[in-house]
Amino acid sequence: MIWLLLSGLGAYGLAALCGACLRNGRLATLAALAGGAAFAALAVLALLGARLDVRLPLGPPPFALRLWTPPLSALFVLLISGVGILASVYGGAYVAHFAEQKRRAVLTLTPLFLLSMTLVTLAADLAAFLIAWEAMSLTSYALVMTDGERPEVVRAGYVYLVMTHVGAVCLLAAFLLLTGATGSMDFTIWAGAASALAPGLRSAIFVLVLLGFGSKAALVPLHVWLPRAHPVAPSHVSGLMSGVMLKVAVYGLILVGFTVLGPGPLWWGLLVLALGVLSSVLGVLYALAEHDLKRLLAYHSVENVGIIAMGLGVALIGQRAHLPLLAVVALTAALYHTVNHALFKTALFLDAGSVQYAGVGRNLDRMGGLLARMPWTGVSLLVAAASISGLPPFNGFVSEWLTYQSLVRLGARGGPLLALCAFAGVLALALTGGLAAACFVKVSGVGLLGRPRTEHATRAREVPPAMYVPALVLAGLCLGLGLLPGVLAAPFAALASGVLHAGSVLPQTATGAVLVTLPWGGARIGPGAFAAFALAVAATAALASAAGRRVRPAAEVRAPWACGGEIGLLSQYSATAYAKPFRQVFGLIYRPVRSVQVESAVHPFFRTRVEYQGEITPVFDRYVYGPVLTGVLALARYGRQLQSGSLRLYLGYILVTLVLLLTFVR
Amino acid sequence: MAMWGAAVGQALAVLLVAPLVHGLIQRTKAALQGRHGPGLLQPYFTLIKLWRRQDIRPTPASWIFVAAPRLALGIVVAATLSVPLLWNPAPLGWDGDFVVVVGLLALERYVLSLAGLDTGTPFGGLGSSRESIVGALVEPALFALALPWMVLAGSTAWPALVAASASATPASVVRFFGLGAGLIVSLAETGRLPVDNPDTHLELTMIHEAMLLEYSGPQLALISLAQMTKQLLVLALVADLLVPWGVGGLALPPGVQPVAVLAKWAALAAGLGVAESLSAKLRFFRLPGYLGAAAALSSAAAVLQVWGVR
Amino acid sequence: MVDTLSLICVLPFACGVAALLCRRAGDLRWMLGIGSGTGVLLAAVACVGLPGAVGLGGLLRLDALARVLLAVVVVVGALSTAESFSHWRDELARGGATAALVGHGLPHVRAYFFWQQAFLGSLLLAALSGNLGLSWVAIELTTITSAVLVGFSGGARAVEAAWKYVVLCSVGLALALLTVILLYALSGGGGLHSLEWNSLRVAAATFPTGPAKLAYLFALVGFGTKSGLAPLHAWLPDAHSEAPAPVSALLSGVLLAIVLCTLVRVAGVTAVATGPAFPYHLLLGAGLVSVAVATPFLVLQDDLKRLLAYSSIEQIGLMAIGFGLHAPLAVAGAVLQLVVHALTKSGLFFAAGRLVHEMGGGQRLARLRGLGRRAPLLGAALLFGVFTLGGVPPFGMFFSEVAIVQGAIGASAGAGLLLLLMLSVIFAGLTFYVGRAVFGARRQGPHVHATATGLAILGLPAALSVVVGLWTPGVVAHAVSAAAALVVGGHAL
Amino acid sequence: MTVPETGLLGGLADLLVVLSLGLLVVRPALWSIGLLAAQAAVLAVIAVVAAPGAGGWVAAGVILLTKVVGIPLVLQWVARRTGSENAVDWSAPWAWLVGAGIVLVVRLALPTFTAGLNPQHAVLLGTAVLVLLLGLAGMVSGKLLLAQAVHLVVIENGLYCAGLALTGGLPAALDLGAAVDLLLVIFVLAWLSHHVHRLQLPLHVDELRRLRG
Repeated sequence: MIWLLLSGLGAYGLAALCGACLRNGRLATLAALAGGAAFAALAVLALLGARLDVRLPLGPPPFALRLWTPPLSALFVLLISGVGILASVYGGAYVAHFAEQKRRAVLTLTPLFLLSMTLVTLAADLAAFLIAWEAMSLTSYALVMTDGERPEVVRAGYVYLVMTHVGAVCLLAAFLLLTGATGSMDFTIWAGAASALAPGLRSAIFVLVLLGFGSKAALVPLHVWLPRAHPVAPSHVSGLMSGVMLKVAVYGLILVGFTVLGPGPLWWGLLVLALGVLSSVLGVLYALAEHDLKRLLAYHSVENVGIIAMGLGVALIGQRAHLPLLAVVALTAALYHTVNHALFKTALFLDAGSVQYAGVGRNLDRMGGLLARMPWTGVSLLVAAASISGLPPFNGFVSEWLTYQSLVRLGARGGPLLALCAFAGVLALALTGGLAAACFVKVSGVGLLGRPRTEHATRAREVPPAMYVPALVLAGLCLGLGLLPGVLAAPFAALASGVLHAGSVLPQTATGAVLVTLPWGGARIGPGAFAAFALAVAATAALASAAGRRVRPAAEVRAPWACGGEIGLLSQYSATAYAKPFRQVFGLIYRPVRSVQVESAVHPFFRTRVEYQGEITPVFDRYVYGPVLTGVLALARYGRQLQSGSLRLYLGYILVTLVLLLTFVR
Repeated sequence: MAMWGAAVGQALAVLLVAPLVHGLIQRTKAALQGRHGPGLLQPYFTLIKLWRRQDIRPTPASWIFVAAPRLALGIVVAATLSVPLLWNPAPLGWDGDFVVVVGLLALERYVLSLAGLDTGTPFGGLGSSRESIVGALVEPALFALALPWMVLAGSTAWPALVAASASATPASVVRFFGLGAGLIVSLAETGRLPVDNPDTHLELTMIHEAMLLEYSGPQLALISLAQMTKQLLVLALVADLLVPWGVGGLALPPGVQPVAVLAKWAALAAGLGVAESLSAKLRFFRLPGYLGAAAALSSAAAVLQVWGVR
Repeated sequence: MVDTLSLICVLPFACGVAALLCRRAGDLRWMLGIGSGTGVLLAAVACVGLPGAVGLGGLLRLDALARVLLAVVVVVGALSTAESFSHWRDELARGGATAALVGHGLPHVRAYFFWQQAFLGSLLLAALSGNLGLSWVAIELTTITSAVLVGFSGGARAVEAAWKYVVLCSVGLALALLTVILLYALSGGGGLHSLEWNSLRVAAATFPTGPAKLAYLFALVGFGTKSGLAPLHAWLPDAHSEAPAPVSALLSGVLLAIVLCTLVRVAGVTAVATGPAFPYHLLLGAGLVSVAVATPFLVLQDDLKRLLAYSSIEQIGLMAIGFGLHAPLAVAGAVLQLVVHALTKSGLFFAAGRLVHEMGGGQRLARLRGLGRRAPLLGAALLFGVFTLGGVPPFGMFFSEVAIVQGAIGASAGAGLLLLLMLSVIFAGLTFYVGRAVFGARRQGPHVHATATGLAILGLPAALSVVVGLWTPGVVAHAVSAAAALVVGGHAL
Repeated sequence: MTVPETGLLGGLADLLVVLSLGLLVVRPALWSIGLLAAQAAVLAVIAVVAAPGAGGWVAAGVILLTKVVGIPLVLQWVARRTGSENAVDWSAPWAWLVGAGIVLVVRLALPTFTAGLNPQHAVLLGTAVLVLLLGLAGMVSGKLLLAQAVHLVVIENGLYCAGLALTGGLPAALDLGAAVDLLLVIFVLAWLSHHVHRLQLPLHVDELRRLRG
C-alpha cells in the first residue's frame, strides 16, 4: 500500500517534471498514466479491504499530514484516477495544438491537479486536507489561466480564485471550530467527539462546511465562478474540473456532513435539499439559454450537483428521522449520480474539446453536421448527452431513478411537512429531467445533426484516436452502467450503509449484481425492462427493414422541402432559436433582454439587415454579488480616508490612541 | 418463458389495437363536428398505404433520421410491457415502474426531436424545440399525477400504484382533481387540441407534425404507429392511476374482465375525443399555464392525500 | 569585550565605514560580499553553537527569540545587500529619477551602503539586545539610519516620506522612552543591568500595578508606532513605498518584527506585574485593529509597493494577535509567521523593485499587465509571494496562519471568524491586483530574461519560506517552539 | 541630602506645564524657540532639585548645554535656512481647547496609574506625561515643519522630567544614548528640511500630502 502511494506520488511528480522540462510531452503523459494507475490500484486494494494509514512529516510539531483509505475515500480515489487516466490520454494529444509555453504549463499542472485531488480524498486530518484542497484549487486556477492574456480569462480566473478561497476559508473556520471543540485535528477523533458538541456550534460548523464545499461544488448561490472558469480551461481540464473536482467537494460534504457531524437537526437536510432543488432547476435553465457549448456544459454541472445534493439532503433527513433505509438509498443515489456525472460530463467536455480541436469553436450556432464528419466523437457525444438527460437505458437514468425512489419514500414515510418537501423535490427533478433532455436535444441536434452552418464546420475532420477513444470509453461506461445498474448500486449501498452506520439494512437494500431492488413496494429496475426495450427496438428495426423491401421502390435521398426554395446554411434552426420558447416561458427567471435593429432601404417593408441580440439578466451577479462587491468597495473607499496624507492627522492618531488608552484602560 | 410469451403476445395485441383506438377518437370527433368522417378502420388503411410508398430521405440527414422511427416504436412498445393494460401485473411489470415508463416516453420524444433537427430544415427545428418544451412541462405533470398513489403505496412500482388507487375511496376529491389533471396531461402527451393540432399542417401552429415533416412512406408509418401506441399507453397510464377498476381492485369473472377493460378504454378514448372537440387551440406561450394547472391540480391532490383528505 | 555577538553587531558598522573608503565599485562588492558572508557565518555559528550566549557585557543575549530574529536579520540583510548592487546598477544604468537628483557615480552608492550597513547593524543590535535600554537605543538608531535611506533618492515624495517617518517614529520612540524610564525607576535603579529582560522579569513581581500598566501603555503606543500597529502605522506605507526596494525589504520584513518582539518582551515583563490579561489583550486588540485597518487599503490600491506595505501592517497585526493570544501554539504560529513573512516580503519587495526598473511602468498597478509573459521570473515571484501572504497552502504561511487563527477562534469564535473574513477580503484584494499584473494582455515591451543572480535573489527567500513554513525541518521547528516557550513561559534559554 | 519638599518641585512642575501650554498656543516661530529654551532651563532647575548630589548637577549641565543652547541654535539656523524665521504658525485655533482637555484627562486618569509611587514621584510623573501629551498636541496643531521639531523637543523635555524625577538619573549609557539620539534626530530633521527647502516644497505640514491612500 505505502509503496503504491509513494509510486503514485512519484509518478505524478515525474509527470509534472517531464511536462515542465521536456519538449516532447509523451513521457509526461506516460508518467501521469502510471500515477493514475498506481492510485487506482491503491483504491482497488483499499476497497478490497486493505488499509493505509500514514503520517507525512510536514509542518511544525502539532501538525502532521495523515493519509488514510477508508472505503469512501477509496471510491473517490478510484474515480479520480480512472477519469484522470482517460483525461491524461486525451490531454496528451489535445495539447498538441497549443503554443509551446502553454503546452508545458498544461502538461506540468495537470498531473499536479490530479495528485492534489487524490490527496484531498486521502487526507485524514485538517492540515493534509486543507493543503491538498488548496493545492487543488491553485492548480486548477493556474490551468484556468492557461489563456491568461485574454482579459475575460483574467476575470474568470479571479472570480474562481476568490470564490474558491472564500470556500476554503469557510472550511478552515469550520475545521478550526471542530479543532477547538475536540482538541484535535484528526478526522477520526472528530468523528468520535463531534456528536457531543453544543447544537449551535454543530450547526454553525455545518453551515460553514456547506458554504465551503458548496462553493466548490457550485451549489446555486455559490455557482457563479463555474460557468466562467470551466469554459476557458483546456477541455480535458474542464472535464476534470467539472467531472471530478466538483465531486471532491461532494466527498467532503459526505465526509464531514455524515461521518463527522452525524445526524443533525432536520433543517440541515432540508437546506441541502432546497439548495439541490434550486441548483438543479436553475442550472439546467441557464444551460438552456447558453449556446457556448462549454458554458452550457458548465451550467449542467450545476444542475447535476443539484441532483446529487438532493440525494444528500434526503439522506440527511433520513438519518435524522430514523429512516435508515431511506438514508441509505438516498446516499446511494447521490454516490451513483456522482460517478455517473463524472463519466458523462467528462465525456461531454472531451467531445467539446475535440470539436474545438477540429477548428469549429465552442459556439453551437456555428456547428452542425458534425456527426457525419466526426463519427466517433459524435457517437460518444450522443451517448453522453442521452445519459446526462437521465434517459433510460443510460446510467444517468439509474441514479435519477434512485433519487426519485428516495424522494417518494420520504413522501410516504416522513409526515406531512417532509412529504411536501419531497413533492417539491420530485417535481423539480422531473422538470430538470425534461429540461435537460430538451437542452441536449439542442446540443446534439444543433451541433451534430443537420447541415454545417459555417465553413469551419464543413471542414471539420475526426480527431486523432487518442482523443476520441477516451470519450468512447466513457460513453461505453455510461451505457454499461445503465444496462447493469446493480453492478454499482450494490457496492454503493454497502458503502452508504457503512457511512451511515446502518449496517443491518444492507442485505435487503440491493441484491444481485445486475438488478436494483428496493426493499419496499417492489420497486426495481433491471435488465429485464431494458432487454424488453432492446428486443422491441430490434424487432421493429428488423421488421421495418426486412418486411418493407419487397413491397416498395428503393429508398431515395432528396433535398428537403423548404417552401419551394433553397435552404441556406443559416436558415436551419439555430441554438438561439431553439431556446427561444424556453426564454419566453421562463422569462420570470431569465429576465431576458433583447434588442432588434432593423435597417431598411426605401420602405420599412424592404429590410436590408436585421440584427438581433438577446441576452438574459445574470440575476445572481446583479442582485447578489454586485451589491456585496459595491458594498465592500464603498467601505474600502470610506476606510481609505484614514490615510489622507496629513502628518498632523497621523500624529493626532497617536495622541488620540494614547489619551483613549489612558482614559479607558485600567 | 411463459412470461416472455405473454409479453410478445401483449406487444402484438397492443400494436393491433392502437390504430383502432385512434380511429375511435377520430370517429368521435367527426360525430361531434357533424361530419360523416372516416371509418373506424381508416388508420389501418393509412398505415398500409404509407408502408407501400417509396422511402425518401432529406439530404442532410444522418443515420439518426433512419433509426429514429424504429427506435420510437420499439421504445413505446417496450413501455407498454410494464404498464398494466389488461392484467395487473403486466407481463414485464416486475422490471419497470412508473419512473421507467415516464423515462421511456421522454426517450421517445428525445429521439424524435433529434430526428427533427437532423433534417436541417427550419420546420424540423421548430417542431423539436416546441416538442421539447411541451415534454419538459409534461414530465412534472405526469409525476404529479402519480404522486398521491406513490405516497399511498410508498412505491413507484405499477402493481403497487394500481392497488393503491383501487383501494382508495372511489369518489374522492383526490381522484377528482387527478382526473382533471389526467385529462390535461393526456391531451398534451398525445398532441391534441389545446396544445397541438394533429389534424393540421398549418406551419406556424403545429408542433409534432412540424418535427416529422420530412418523414414519408414507411418511416412515417412506423412513427404513426408509434404515436398511436403511445396514445394507448398514455390512456392506460392515466386509467391505471385514476380509474384502475377492472385491472386491479374489482374482482370480475375472467371472461368479463378483458371486455370490461376494453370498454373502459373505449370510453376513455371517446372522452378524449370529446374533450378535444370542446377546446380551442391555445397560444403556444399560454401552454405553461395550462400544463402548470395540471401540475397544480395533481399536486393539490397529493397534498390532500398527505393530509388525509379522501 | 570581543565576543561573537558583539562581533556580529559591529561587523556591519565596520563594513559601512569601509564602504565609505572604497575607491571602486568592484572593491565595494568584494568587501561587502566578504562582510556579509562573515556575518552569516558568524550568525550561523552563534545560532547553532552558542544558545544563550551573552555579549557586550551582558547587553546582548542570544536567547531563543533572539536566535530566531538573528537568523532572520542576517539572511534578509545579506539578501538585501546583494539586491542593493543590482538596484544601484539598474538605477544608475537607466538614469531614473534618482540618478537625476543625486547625480551619477560612486559617492552616492558608497553613502548608500554606509547607511544600509549601519541600518543593518542597528537592526542586529536591536535583535540581539538582552536589555530594554539597549533595545530602545538600537531601535532609535534604526530610525535615524533608515530615515536617511528612505529619503535617499532625494525626490519630493521620498523626502516627504522620510519626514513623516522621522517625525512619527521619533514621537513614538519618545513615548517608549517613558516606558524605559518608568521600568527603570520601578526596578529601583541600580545601573543599566537592571534593565535586562531577565532582571526586569524578576523585579516585576514587586512592581506596583498602576505604574506598570502606564509603562505598558506607553510601550504599546511607542513601540506600536514603530512596528506599524494601526492606527499608529501611518508612516509605514509612505516609508516602505519610497525607500529603495532592498531597504523596504529590511524595513518591512525585519524592522517591524524586531520592534514587535521588543514590545512582546515588555508585555512579558508587564504580565508579571499585572497578570497576563492586561498586556496581552491590548496586544490582541491592536492586532485585530491593524488587520482591519489594512483591509481597505489592500482592496483599493494603485501602488505596488504601498500594497506590499499595507500587507505588512496586516501581517504585523496577525503576529500581534498570535503573541497576544499567549497560547503556546498561537505564539509559535506568530514566530513562524514572523520568519516566513520576513522571507516572503523581502522577496516581494525585491521583485517590486526590479519591476520598477525593468518594466518602466513605475509602481502604478494599473499599468502593470502581462508580466507572466514578459518577465516570467518576476511574475512568478509576485504570484508566489501573494499566495504565501494569503496563507494558501502549499506555500509557507499556511501553518502559522492556521495556528494563529486557531488560537483566535479558540479565544472567541466570533472574533476568529471576523478575522478570517478580513483575511479573505485581503486575499481577494491582493490577488486581484497581482493576478491582473501577472496575467492580462501583454503590453508592448522587451522580454526580460531571468539572470542567475536574479533567480538566486528572488528564488532563495521563496524557497526558504516554503522550507521553513511548510516542511519545517526539525531544527526550525525546535527553534520556533523554543522561542514560543520563551515568550509564553518567560524563562530564558 | 534630604528629599526636597514637594512644594518647590510641584511649582516647578506646574511651570513646565504652563510653558508647554504656552508653546501650544504661541504662534511666531522664534518665540516658540525661546519658550523651548526657557522650558529647558526649568528642567535644569528640576534636575538640580530632584536629583541629589553631583548627578543632578551633571544632568543640569547636560541639559543646559544641549537643550538650552544647542538645540535652539540648531532650530534657529534651520529657521533661517528655510526662511521661516519670521513665519507665524497659524496653529489650529482649537489647540488651547485640546490642551485643556489633555490636562483634565491626565489629572483624572493618572491617579490610578501612579498608585503605589511616592507622592513626589507621582506628581512629577504626572507632569511628565502631561508635558509629553501637550508636546504631542503641539505637533498635531502646529503647521510649520519647524514647529513640529520644537514640539518634539517638548516631548523630550517631558521625558527628561520623568527621567530626572523618578530615577534620579538614568544610567549614563541610556542618558547619553537618548541625548545623542535627540541630537541626531534634530540633525536629520534639519537635513530633511534642507531638502524640503531645496526642492521648494511647502514648509507647511499640511501641504506635504503627496503620499496618501
